[in-house]
Amino acid sequence: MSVTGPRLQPTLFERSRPGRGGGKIPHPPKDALDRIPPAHRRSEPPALPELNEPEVVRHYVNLSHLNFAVDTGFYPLGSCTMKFNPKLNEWAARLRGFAELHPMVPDQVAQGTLQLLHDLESALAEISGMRAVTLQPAAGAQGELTGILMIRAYHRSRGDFERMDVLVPDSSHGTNPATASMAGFRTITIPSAADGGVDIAAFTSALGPTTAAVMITNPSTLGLFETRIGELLDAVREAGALAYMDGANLNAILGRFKPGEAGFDVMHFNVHKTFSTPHGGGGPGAGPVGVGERLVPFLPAPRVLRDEDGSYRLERTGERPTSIGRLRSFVGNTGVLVRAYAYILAHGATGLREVTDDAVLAANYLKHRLRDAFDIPYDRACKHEFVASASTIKKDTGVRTLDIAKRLIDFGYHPPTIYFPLIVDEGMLIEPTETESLEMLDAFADTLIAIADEARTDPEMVRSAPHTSPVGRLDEAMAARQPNLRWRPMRGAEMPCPD
Amino acid sequence: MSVTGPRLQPTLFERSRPGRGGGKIPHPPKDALDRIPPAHRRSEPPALPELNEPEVVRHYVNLSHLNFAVDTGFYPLGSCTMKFNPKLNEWAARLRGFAELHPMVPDQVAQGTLQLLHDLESALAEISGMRAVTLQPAAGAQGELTGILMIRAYHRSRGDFERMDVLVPDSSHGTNPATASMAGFRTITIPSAADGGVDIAAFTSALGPTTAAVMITNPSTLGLFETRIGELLDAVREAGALAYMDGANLNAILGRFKPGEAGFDVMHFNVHKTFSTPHGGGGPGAGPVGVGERLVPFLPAPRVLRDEDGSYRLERTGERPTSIGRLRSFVGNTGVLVRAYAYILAHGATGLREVTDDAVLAANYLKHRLRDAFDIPYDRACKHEFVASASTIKKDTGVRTLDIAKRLIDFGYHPPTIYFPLIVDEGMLIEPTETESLEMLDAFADTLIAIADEARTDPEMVRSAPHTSPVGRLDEAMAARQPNLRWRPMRGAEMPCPD
Amino acid sequence: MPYGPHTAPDRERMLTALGLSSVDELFLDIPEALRASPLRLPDPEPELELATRLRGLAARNRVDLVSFLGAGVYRHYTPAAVDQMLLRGEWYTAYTPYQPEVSQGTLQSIYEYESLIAELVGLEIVSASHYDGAAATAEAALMTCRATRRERVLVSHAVHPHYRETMRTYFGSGLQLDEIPLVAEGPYAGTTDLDALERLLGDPERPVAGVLAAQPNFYGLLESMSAIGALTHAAGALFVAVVEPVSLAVLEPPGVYGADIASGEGQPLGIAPQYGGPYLGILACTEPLVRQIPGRLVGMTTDVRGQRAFVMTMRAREQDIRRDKAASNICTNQALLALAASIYLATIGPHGLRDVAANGAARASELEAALAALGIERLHAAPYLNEFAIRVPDARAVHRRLLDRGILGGLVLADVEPTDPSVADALLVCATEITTSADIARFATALADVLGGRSPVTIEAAVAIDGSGVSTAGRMAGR
Amino acid sequence: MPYGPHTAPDRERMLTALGLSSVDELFLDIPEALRASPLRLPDPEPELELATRLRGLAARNRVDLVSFLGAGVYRHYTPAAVDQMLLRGEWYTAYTPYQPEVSQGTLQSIYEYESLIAELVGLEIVSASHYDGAAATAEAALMTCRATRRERVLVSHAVHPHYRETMRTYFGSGLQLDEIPLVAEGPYAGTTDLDALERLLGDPERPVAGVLAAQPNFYGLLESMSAIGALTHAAGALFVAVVEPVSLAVLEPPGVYGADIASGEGQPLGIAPQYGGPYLGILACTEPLVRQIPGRLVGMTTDVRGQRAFVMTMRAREQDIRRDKAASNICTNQALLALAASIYLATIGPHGLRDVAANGAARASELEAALAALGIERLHAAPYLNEFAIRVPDARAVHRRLLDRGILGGLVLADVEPTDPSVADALLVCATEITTSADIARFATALADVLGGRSPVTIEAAVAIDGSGVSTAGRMAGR
Ligand SMILES: Cc1ncc(COP(=O)(O)O)c(C=O)c1O
Ligand SMILES: Cc1ncc(COP(=O)(O)O)c(C=O)c1O
Repeated sequence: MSVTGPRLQPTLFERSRPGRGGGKIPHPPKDALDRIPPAHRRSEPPALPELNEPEVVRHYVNLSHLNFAVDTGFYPLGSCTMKFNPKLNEWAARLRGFAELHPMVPDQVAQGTLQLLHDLESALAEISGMRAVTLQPAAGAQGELTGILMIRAYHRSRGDFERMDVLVPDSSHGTNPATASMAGFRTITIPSAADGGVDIAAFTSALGPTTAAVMITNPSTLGLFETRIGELLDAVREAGALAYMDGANLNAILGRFKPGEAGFDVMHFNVHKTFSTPHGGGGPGAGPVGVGERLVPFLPAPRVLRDEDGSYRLERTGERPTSIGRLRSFVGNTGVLVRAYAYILAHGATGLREVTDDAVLAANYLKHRLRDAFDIPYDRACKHEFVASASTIKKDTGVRTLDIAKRLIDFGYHPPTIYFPLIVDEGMLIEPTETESLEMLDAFADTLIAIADEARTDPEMVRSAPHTSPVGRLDEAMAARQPNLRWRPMRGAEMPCPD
Repeated sequence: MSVTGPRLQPTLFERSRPGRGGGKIPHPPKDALDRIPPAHRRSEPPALPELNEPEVVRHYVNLSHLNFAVDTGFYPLGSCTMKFNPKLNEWAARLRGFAELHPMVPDQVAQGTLQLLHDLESALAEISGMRAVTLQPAAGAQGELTGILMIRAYHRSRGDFERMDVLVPDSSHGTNPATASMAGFRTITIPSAADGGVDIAAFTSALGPTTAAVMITNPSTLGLFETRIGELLDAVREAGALAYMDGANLNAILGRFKPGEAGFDVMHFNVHKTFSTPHGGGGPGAGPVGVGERLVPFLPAPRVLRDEDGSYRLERTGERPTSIGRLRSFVGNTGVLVRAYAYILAHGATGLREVTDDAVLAANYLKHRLRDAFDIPYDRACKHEFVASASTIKKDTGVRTLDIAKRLIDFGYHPPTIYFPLIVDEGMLIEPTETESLEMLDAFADTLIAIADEARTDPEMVRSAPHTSPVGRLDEAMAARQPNLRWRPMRGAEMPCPD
Repeated sequence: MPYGPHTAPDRERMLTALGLSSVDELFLDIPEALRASPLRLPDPEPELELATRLRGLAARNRVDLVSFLGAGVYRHYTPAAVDQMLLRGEWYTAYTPYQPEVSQGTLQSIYEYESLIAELVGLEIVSASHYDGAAATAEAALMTCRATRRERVLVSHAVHPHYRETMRTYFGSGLQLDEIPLVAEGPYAGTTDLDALERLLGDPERPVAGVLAAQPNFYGLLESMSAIGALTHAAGALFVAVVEPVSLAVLEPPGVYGADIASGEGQPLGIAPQYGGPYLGILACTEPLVRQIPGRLVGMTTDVRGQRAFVMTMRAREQDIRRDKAASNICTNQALLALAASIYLATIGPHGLRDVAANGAARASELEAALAALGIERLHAAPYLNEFAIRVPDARAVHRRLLDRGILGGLVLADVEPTDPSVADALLVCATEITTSADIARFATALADVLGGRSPVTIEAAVAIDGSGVSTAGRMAGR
Repeated sequence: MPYGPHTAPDRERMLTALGLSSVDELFLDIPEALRASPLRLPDPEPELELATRLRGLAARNRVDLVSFLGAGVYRHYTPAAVDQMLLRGEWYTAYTPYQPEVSQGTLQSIYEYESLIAELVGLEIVSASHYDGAAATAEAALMTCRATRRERVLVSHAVHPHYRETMRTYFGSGLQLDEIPLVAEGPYAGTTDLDALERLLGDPERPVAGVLAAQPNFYGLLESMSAIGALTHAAGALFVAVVEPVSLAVLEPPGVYGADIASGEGQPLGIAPQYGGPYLGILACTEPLVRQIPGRLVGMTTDVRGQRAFVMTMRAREQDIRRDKAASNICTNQALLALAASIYLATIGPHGLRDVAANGAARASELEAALAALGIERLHAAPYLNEFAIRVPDARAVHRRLLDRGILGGLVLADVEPTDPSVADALLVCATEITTSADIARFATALADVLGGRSPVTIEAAVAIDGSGVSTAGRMAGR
């Protein structure tokens, strides 16, 4: 009943009535399960909800109305590249030939998908300047793990067991250090310099014979291109370490910078950012990894190969013993990769470069529009995103970045990413992407500026925002203190069901 | 941005910017149109809006949020049978084999669709007790025209040119008299009796040698079964006229009453009511017509035939000269008919009867729940819908049915049909359908009763409703007085564009 | 019941409230003698089985043919966004927007539809919507009678045969319909005969209400619409142009050449062929005719809060208000298809629409050339846009043999005009933006083969041109 | 740019505001020597061409085979409502629900997912979500090490080979992974060897953190999970059950037989095979392990207005807060697939899910009987649900020749276990509710033919059984 505003919904369980539903699956023969020994049988059926199709539909349609999405409005969530999700790609991924293909069929049955994957690998290699690409990792973080495990295998293959350190800048995404730990490495954090770049002195002094790798996000999570990247890479090479590039921010450098050409040994792509595929409420994604010559032998198995006769095949089990192995079952998040392939072909070389140019232009324009109302901690040309800060506003009025973010909701905008990267005081990371119009950028800037004014004239209004959303600010402390992580029948007053 | 409530949207034209869009269709050769003489060429391109896909998507997603729909809430719009629209049917109609079939292909290319249409005709004949069915009419009103033209052709075929009158009850739908006029007949309106049925005396006295047909809606638009239907049909037969049944209310009698068995000569189906297919904002529908023996020769062309060898074909041009001809191009609203076929097979014999039983039970239950708070003008067992009236409330408080309807919006319900049929004072026609749960029926009844109370305690609140919808009551007089029926660039103040 | 929510206890509770013991008691008002015999229909079919059955039936239709069939229904590429927007449940099973406060989505979309079509046809008033091109054209003819209070309408023989048949059916009520013959020979063969029109208009005893002609006409040819319009207006009649909407991206619109009314089939605007419907009947007219136009009109107004809003208006023309005096009996229309057409137009834009039309024209030229290389000539000489008739001896047999080779060689004109000797040996063929050079080469090769001649292009070469291995048949959706 | 809004004047305006003359000036921070070489990629492809290309590639995959392949990915019927709900743009391109005020749709759906899976597995805590069954299982193994502070994990050889390979990769960091062998002969052949397990657990030098076994196991066999659990717990280790969710409609759930953790592949819950993903990694545990479980958790709470609401919680386990101390590096997950699974479960209901599982079991029995009639025996004797291995001489060649006949005869076990002689001549075959009697008859006929025997059922008879003319291959969606 969202036409009078979205309404909170009862859970599926509260909507359930015994005996409702059915009509989807034929009834099995009565003796269907007689073969199964009673000891293996479930005594009570799972208490799943019983609903009919109309109720399921209303449930999910009405729930969907409780979400902010790119399809409904501007979503400048920094670091997440919330660009438009082309509808052709959804259509393509649902083509029967793609959707219904089982992952363990013989290669000859899967030539269409294999060719697509092979071509996509080539395109990503070209975009990144890398020698080869694996499409297997399911997300950026798994791509990082893949990369770091390959680096580990590389050092070991050379008999070098000493290198146990991974250097990461303090502005890096949490997945970088977490990945290093998962792969059994020690994380060494490098502070940022005043200009937002890596502190080169701290960096070189941390480098040494125990350094396995450095992980650099470029452009950084501050939206800044690492101008001293040449020096950095030279130092890494000299130290015998390898250079990992976190490519999550690739949207800022398509056609402008190829990490492989610059000397990075390995990088991951966030397909679900740069190449638009949907990350609905948290995923899915795909985190392909590109490698330079030295790491090719260690790529995960199976790779997609093109045989002499032009046919495609997967590597067979055990075909390449130097491989680090597999990171998951099957070949990759193929459904996501189909979308990425469509995205890349729709744009072509000129279009991809335009993506970057427009994304960077939009970010710089927006930064420019906000410079009087907010602090801009790193005030140089940004790439696809930039950090603004409400530091001064907070000092003057007590209104925090969190409040400003919540207040944006009242005006129909999704807030930017806030308090990330952690190194900026009262920071908000704003990423407009290339698919938002100039009208939208201006309207957003006007609103943010108006909120900055409001913080001075009516701070309480900002501090108590949002006012128009279906729920207000949440009691997160209670959620953590008395965790309620699954539905159980509950008494009315305790946690009332919205009607 | 509907998560903070649906917002009014600028028009497509206001969103347009010169130079936006593209990327869908390859560019044609430069000389593509050189062949076309300049005199035939358009000098100025049509001023269609220029948008990119993201904006088109936001436009339509946000517009869709401004609609009430069965997928979001209860829609008891009497006479419209707003039942749930099964999602399988949408899938089926989009199967390439159905969707991409050109209507003028040779029969051998279209065997799947032809078989489906043939089987659907049989099923509708069985449901209605009629001898044969045409699927050609695009909607109920076109079905009526088809039926009345066949009746005309029948009388003429017998050399009877005198019969120029069509009798319709005063409670009938507007399409009945309008159809009679379109076919060149004179409409004679028959009053209703006190019990809501046709006034049998008035009816028989109007019948005579100039009567071509009577059109009876059964159950009537009051939701009442015509108990004297046997007598009526006898009288019609005696007078040499034919009996047309408006089958729009078939949802009330599936498996309970077959018009053909009872003696009707012809009837139409409102496929988009009884068989669920979507009537999005006004259509599409399908209005198949079933006929008894006497009218078979006059059915529109082409019919769908099954040949001896089991293959299907369309009648050839001119194959059956007695036909009244065609009502439209091609064979019918096939995409709608695919959905109806799926609906009928999903239900089968038992399911269709259950549809009716549940629809009728729900309507009677709801009537019962409302009897203390509202007037119930015809208080006997209703069929799938019933009329309640705010006559007493209006007398007591000045609050009208219109006000109550608008107030329902604030509580998340679509209002019933109001002031129809015209013969009931302050009437509201309520049709719950069989796909609404008992919880929903009760909640709706509670709300209507609460509004009736509110009319007495706070009439202004009701009279000024709705309060929570994206727009309030409209200035319909201005719309008619200064018609603005298409977009033209306009000055800001005059008709401001929502942001 | 597959979609019903009622459990046995639910039903019990309702019956108890009503004081009944069985639902049968609610049907006692049906006279016993007239109660239905049992329904002889199968048992309910679970969705899994039903989906399998439906897929099986769909698979029996052959949609993978290389097709050159148009004849009033055109196969275009529909961008994927169109259907995904259309599939949103908020549009569906919402009847007439009786309650504008909760129907602004539908109402605004209809207003936009009216505006988009108005731009295309160059007329002010657009009704939303009619059943299809044929029904809309019949309504247009009836409009001319109401507006002029005359009873005779002239229709060019080159208007789509289905439209003419439909008009004849609708005119069963006593109005008169005469056909304007076509020029038989020479450069204007196949177009409306202006001299004949002038003669038909000249009968003082039988004044003409309206004249209908199609642009492009059924044979794909371009008519002299302004000349037809001038003759029509000189006789005090109204001029109805039957148009194809995609062509209006490049062809002079009815509003410019003086039509009073435009009608046509909206199917080419993003709507799948679906073996005949649901389509979209386009009907538009000049401002003075606004009270005569049947069908729904949505206008812009304001609400009590001063906001801009949309509402159905001028309803006094419609059957639910006017009953037997209504402009038409139309009630349920094709609103969802009007929405589809709007989304298509919004997605493809003016330049896209022009490219669609121009690509069709270019492919049609290419087709003409490929056929000419085989010695197959056009039946007519007048200019065409993207469809034309060709002269083929024993057309029906040739068509059948092409089909054996996976090619749908257009329309056998004798099938729709069995009594017209001038089209006895002719096929009507068409190209659109989804036609590929490979399709054309395959057609030419197969035709050469069928006619016993030699093929000018080998199939291998042809397929190489496209490269994808997917013929026209695979190029429609996005849907 | 196909999706970009910026016109040349828009760009101009922005550059002017920035005081720049070209966008190149915004890239001067890239050292000149390191600027990219030109992108060697094709020109932008219009949607019509691109859609044709994609359709062509999809058509090169052969999905119309009659298939008996499972091996961890199962082909089920997905009701049409599931994908139509999933396709709604409101779910898409919405990242992590950082702002709960405008993400209640996603947050409530995740909470419901957690609740639904909790019911299926009989455990309290469910994380939403992991990449796939293999990655979730590897995370489960790592969890046991964190929780017990031990470094050695035992995994049954009958856990899916891909999962074992994945664990090996994840364990590259120094943890130890040992395999529990299977019983070689007798009624329990093919299941986890309990004696061997006991021995492996008994090594006091190398204490075990966790034991992993699959139910049904990779060969489709049912394991004695309670016995494995008892041995595991006796050694102070945690027990991880690797499960298949549809089977849990009828099989005893991990919570009942004492598993501490359950992991598995959620693909069978309404998710298309898609040649490998995106799927859904299921991971669940008992309440005491809640601080060890990686991945997202959503809980119920209230808002400042006193309304019930949902929010991400216990985030201190996650990488964005804890960085190198996090429970895992997982960030982007498979949330949209968790939503798909929830919609599937809500649509199909508990009885529907049971029917899916039971139909699979019934069809598998039928398949076993049909093969037995040809003299083809199962490789193992232990009970199975809907998948089993058969002994076929020269399995790889037979498989290939079946393919020539349009049949996908399951999995050649030697392809995934090339060094295991016990599966050298074996195929792993499976049936689900979409398998028809006609499919089974076609398989048997073809197999008889390939093996040079005689066919027990003719193909004609087989097709008649189904009637629709659509094989299994046509029975998956509703999608
Ligand atoms: C800079 C950076 N690195 C890595 C990641 C991790 O990628 P994913 O979320 O796909 O695992 C992200 C995204 O969240 C990121 O922004
Ligand atoms: C009783 C009755 N008769 C006829 C009709 C006309 O049907 P349609 O709207 O399909 O033309 C309707 C529906 O609107 C109706 O309710």
